[in-house]
Amino acid sequence: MIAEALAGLVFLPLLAACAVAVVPKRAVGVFVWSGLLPLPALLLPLTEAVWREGLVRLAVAGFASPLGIEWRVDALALVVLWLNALIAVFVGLYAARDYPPGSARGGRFWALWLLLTSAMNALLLSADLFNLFVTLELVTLAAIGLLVIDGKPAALRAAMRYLLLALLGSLFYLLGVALIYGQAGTLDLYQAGERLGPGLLPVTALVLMTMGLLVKSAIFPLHGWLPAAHGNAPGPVSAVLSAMVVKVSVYLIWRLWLWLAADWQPAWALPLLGLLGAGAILYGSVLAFLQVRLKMMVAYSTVAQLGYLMLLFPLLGPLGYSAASYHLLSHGLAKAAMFLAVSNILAVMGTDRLDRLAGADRRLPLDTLTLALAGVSILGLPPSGGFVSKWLMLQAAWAIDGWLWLAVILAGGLLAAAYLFRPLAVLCARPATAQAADDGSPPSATGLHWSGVVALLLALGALAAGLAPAPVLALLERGLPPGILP
Amino acid sequence: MTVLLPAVVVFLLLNLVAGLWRVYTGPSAADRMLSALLFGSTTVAILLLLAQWQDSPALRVAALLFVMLAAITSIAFVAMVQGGAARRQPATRANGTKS
Amino acid sequence: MNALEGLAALLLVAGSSFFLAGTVGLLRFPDALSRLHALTKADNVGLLLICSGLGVLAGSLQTAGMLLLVWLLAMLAATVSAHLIAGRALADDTPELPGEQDDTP
Amino acid sequence: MSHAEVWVIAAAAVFGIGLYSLLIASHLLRQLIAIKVMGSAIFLVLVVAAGPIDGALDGLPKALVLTGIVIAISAIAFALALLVRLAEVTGSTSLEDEADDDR
Amino acid sequence: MSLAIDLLIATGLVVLAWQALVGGSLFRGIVMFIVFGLTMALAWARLGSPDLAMAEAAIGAGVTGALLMIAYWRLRALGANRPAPRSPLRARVALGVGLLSAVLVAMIGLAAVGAIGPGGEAGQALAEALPATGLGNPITGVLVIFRNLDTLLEVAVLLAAYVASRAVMGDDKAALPLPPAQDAPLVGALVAVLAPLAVLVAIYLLKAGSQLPGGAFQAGAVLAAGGVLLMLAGRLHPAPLCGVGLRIALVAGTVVFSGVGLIMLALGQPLLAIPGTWAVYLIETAMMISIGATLVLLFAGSAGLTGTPRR
Repeated sequence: MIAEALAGLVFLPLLAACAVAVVPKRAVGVFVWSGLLPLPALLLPLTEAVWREGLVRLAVAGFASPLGIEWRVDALALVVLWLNALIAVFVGLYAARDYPPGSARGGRFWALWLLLTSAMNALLLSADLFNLFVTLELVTLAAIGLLVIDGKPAALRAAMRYLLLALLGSLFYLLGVALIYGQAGTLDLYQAGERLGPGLLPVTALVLMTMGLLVKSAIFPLHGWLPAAHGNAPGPVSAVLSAMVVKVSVYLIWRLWLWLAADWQPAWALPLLGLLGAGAILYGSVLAFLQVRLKMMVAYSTVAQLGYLMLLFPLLGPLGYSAASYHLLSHGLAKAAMFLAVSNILAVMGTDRLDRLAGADRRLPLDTLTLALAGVSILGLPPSGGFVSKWLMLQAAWAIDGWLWLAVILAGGLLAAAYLFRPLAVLCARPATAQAADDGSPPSATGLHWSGVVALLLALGALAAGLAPAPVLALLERGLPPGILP
Repeated sequence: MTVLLPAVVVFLLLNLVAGLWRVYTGPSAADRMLSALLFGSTTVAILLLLAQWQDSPALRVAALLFVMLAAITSIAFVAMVQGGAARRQPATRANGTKS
Repeated sequence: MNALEGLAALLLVAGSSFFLAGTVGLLRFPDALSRLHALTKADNVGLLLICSGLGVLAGSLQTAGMLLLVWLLAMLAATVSAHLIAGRALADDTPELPGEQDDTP
Repeated sequence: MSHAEVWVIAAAAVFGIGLYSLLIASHLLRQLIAIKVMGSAIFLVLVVAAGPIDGALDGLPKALVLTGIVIAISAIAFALALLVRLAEVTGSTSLEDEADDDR
Repeated sequence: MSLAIDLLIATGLVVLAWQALVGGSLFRGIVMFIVFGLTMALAWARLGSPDLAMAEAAIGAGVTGALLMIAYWRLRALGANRPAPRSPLRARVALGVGLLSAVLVAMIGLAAVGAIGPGGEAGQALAEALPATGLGNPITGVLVIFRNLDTLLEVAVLLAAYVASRAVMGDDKAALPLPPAQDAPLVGALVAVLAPLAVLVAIYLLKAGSQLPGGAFQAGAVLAAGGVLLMLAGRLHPAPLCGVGLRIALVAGTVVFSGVGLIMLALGQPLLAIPGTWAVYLIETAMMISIGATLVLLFAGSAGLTGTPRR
């Protein structure tokens, strides 16, 4: 039963994408939803199996790991798989409004959307270093294809920069894989970890692969491409980019440092990675505060929040690990909701420049609420998932007397408050009298469009993550990586 | 024989380098396009010699592949260069098949 | 070094000398057309000699057939390419290649 | 199997030239060629660093390189389509001139 | 003597990389890049892997070179401007970074080569497991049987690249311009010989792929080269709409590979297990068709292909 679920996760969207590319326009909708909607259902048996046994393994094509490729699902992979399924379905429902499956552009959009979902599932399942390279390329190509689907000049330029940097990152990652295969003789991530020792070459390979992945996950100071790409992408695409595509590379960095290099981690590098994270938090937050456009502000907020994921390295321990994993989940939901709300505002108001959005809350009450709720989670205020992860991270920092990290986490929270309250204030401000005068009546609220409801559901999901973290945290506790200091 | 084959390969490689110097520095467009011809013959000879010397028959199929590629590349060169002049005329939307 | 290997060695050396002639022609001849002439003629005969030398060495008819196919195709490709390039070199008013003068970095 | 050091040094030099050109070239086409050339260099290191198995070079990395070559051409083909469209829409073939973006 | 050959090819690679990437006009850079690809194929031949020699020649130099040239031609046809050269400061920095990276990679590579163990465990496992599959060529064995998830996802990458290119293209355009057709009488004769030969060689590579070097990728690339030749000679034209047959060809590789894998799973075998050599040939044929169709369409820069030229 487990093998069918795993196969479905990867092959259902993949075959649906092929079908979407072939069938005539009117039949595209059936294949799109039959490729997306069953994904959460497929995850249920997997969750139950991981809950029971802690780890699910499948040798693809029946060959064991030194020769064949192996799929492994542990707690962390399951959490990110759930996030991917939720984002693919909910943001997919939202995207059906802008790119209806029957439209001319719809066919290409949904083929890429399904390929992206399938590629990310394949990446999260795979335990083979070269297979991770192939899936990472498929994720990058599908994501950039989605980024340029509207053909805006700014999006084209951002996509070109993103593609060049992503290809360069893949080259460094591949060089690392070449070295590891040369030394360990196997490509399986966990087997290679056991075979390699703390020599010069394994550490060099680890550093090379990490550099490549840092470029792809836009961690400060290599974040240059992210704001332009996420800021100029179409609404639903920027949501999936920020919530999932960037996170997947950070997930791989964790896999390398906590599983591959579990017992030969270069200890000197951990604080360095932490400093990168701290830099991202401070730099991203300040830049977010200075932005004129709402989407660019949310994009820089992603740069900042990614910094928290890198804080796992200096705060290595069960607490820090659960905190960072939970932050990955809650930020994904909240950021997707925020980008969808902003996309709605942009669609209705015609612009996302903050100085022209005064009084937008009357016309878009639902989206302003979604923006506020998602902001609560990004900020880390009590009822939300963001609060749980920040609280655990504070405890972890407190436990090891990491005053610097403590200060960075708190400063990040404050700066987030600054750059989130500013747009809310603008949105809810009374519009300048001139604007109200010319169209006579106060702007009427637009109808309750279901795409706004989808964004609200995602924001509520981020809040729900705060109310009931126990099951997820218990699951994460059982699947602790070997790289965690006892 | 096990000495002559590699010797000829080295000799042909030197020929290739000399030929490529002409292709690189050659002033006229035709010189650039000679590289396709050069690779149609010299490299194919090298591959056939390697096939015999390293006793791997698949290299002969590779040589056949090289010859086909050289022919296609030379036609592509001529098309691109001649087409290059298209910039002076307006870029025709349908490609200019002779009616 | 029986007779066959001797013959093969002779053919290989002759082939190499024709390649040398082709390269010297390529470097020394004044303009593109004469270089074209040198390259296509000399190199093809060189390839023929080397292929026949290898055919003698290989000893199997199937390999010899493959070598013959490669050579025939090389000759066909060389003639058509030379024809096209010569046509282009003659008709082309601008001796330079497009993009030559702009030296894009 | 033959003089692995020669190939590794050549691959390193090609990688260096590629990275240099990637940073210096302002025309995107040249940068894409640089990335493809660096990829070939890394494939060379992958095959040579794997080392021989009873004489012949190990077959597995060769299959990986074959996969890598096809992925390289897919990425380059998409990048070229993106570049042509970028040139058509904005008239520029470089990442530098930000002038005509609708800020 | 073999050291002399390797040294010559290795220095050739470095010199050609320099000529392709630094200075001189862009068109000359592309020509030198194609020569670099063919020299790389020679290097693979010297390293004892004809498969890679064919793949590098057909895909690395042939199809990539054709794509670069057509892109260069389209940029000129669009009259795209030439960017200003970079500032000298950046040139010095770039030179420093380039040299540093070359030295680092050389040290890493030499250390890796020096510290070679008894040979990869995976490689030995491959040597032991290969006879059981009835295949002679280890590379095809790895690609289609042992690590077939890589190959499946890689064909999906090619499909994603095509769909993404179509998404970039936008649906308002019939097709990107193509250079004027070269249908001089002699070219017709060459096409009449080369096109069928390309199909013949592709089928041979496919059939031989299980025992001798060859396989779906090289075969697909040879088909694509034939397609490019037909387009340049004016026999094949871009069409605004993608016919159903062509669409099926595009997704054939992914669908057939996944289909066989899932059917085996339904029959109780492990996922993606390949039952026999007949399945290997079925999958390789489908992949060859997909790869060939995708690469030709990427060259054409259009949705579909048609034999009759548009009026």
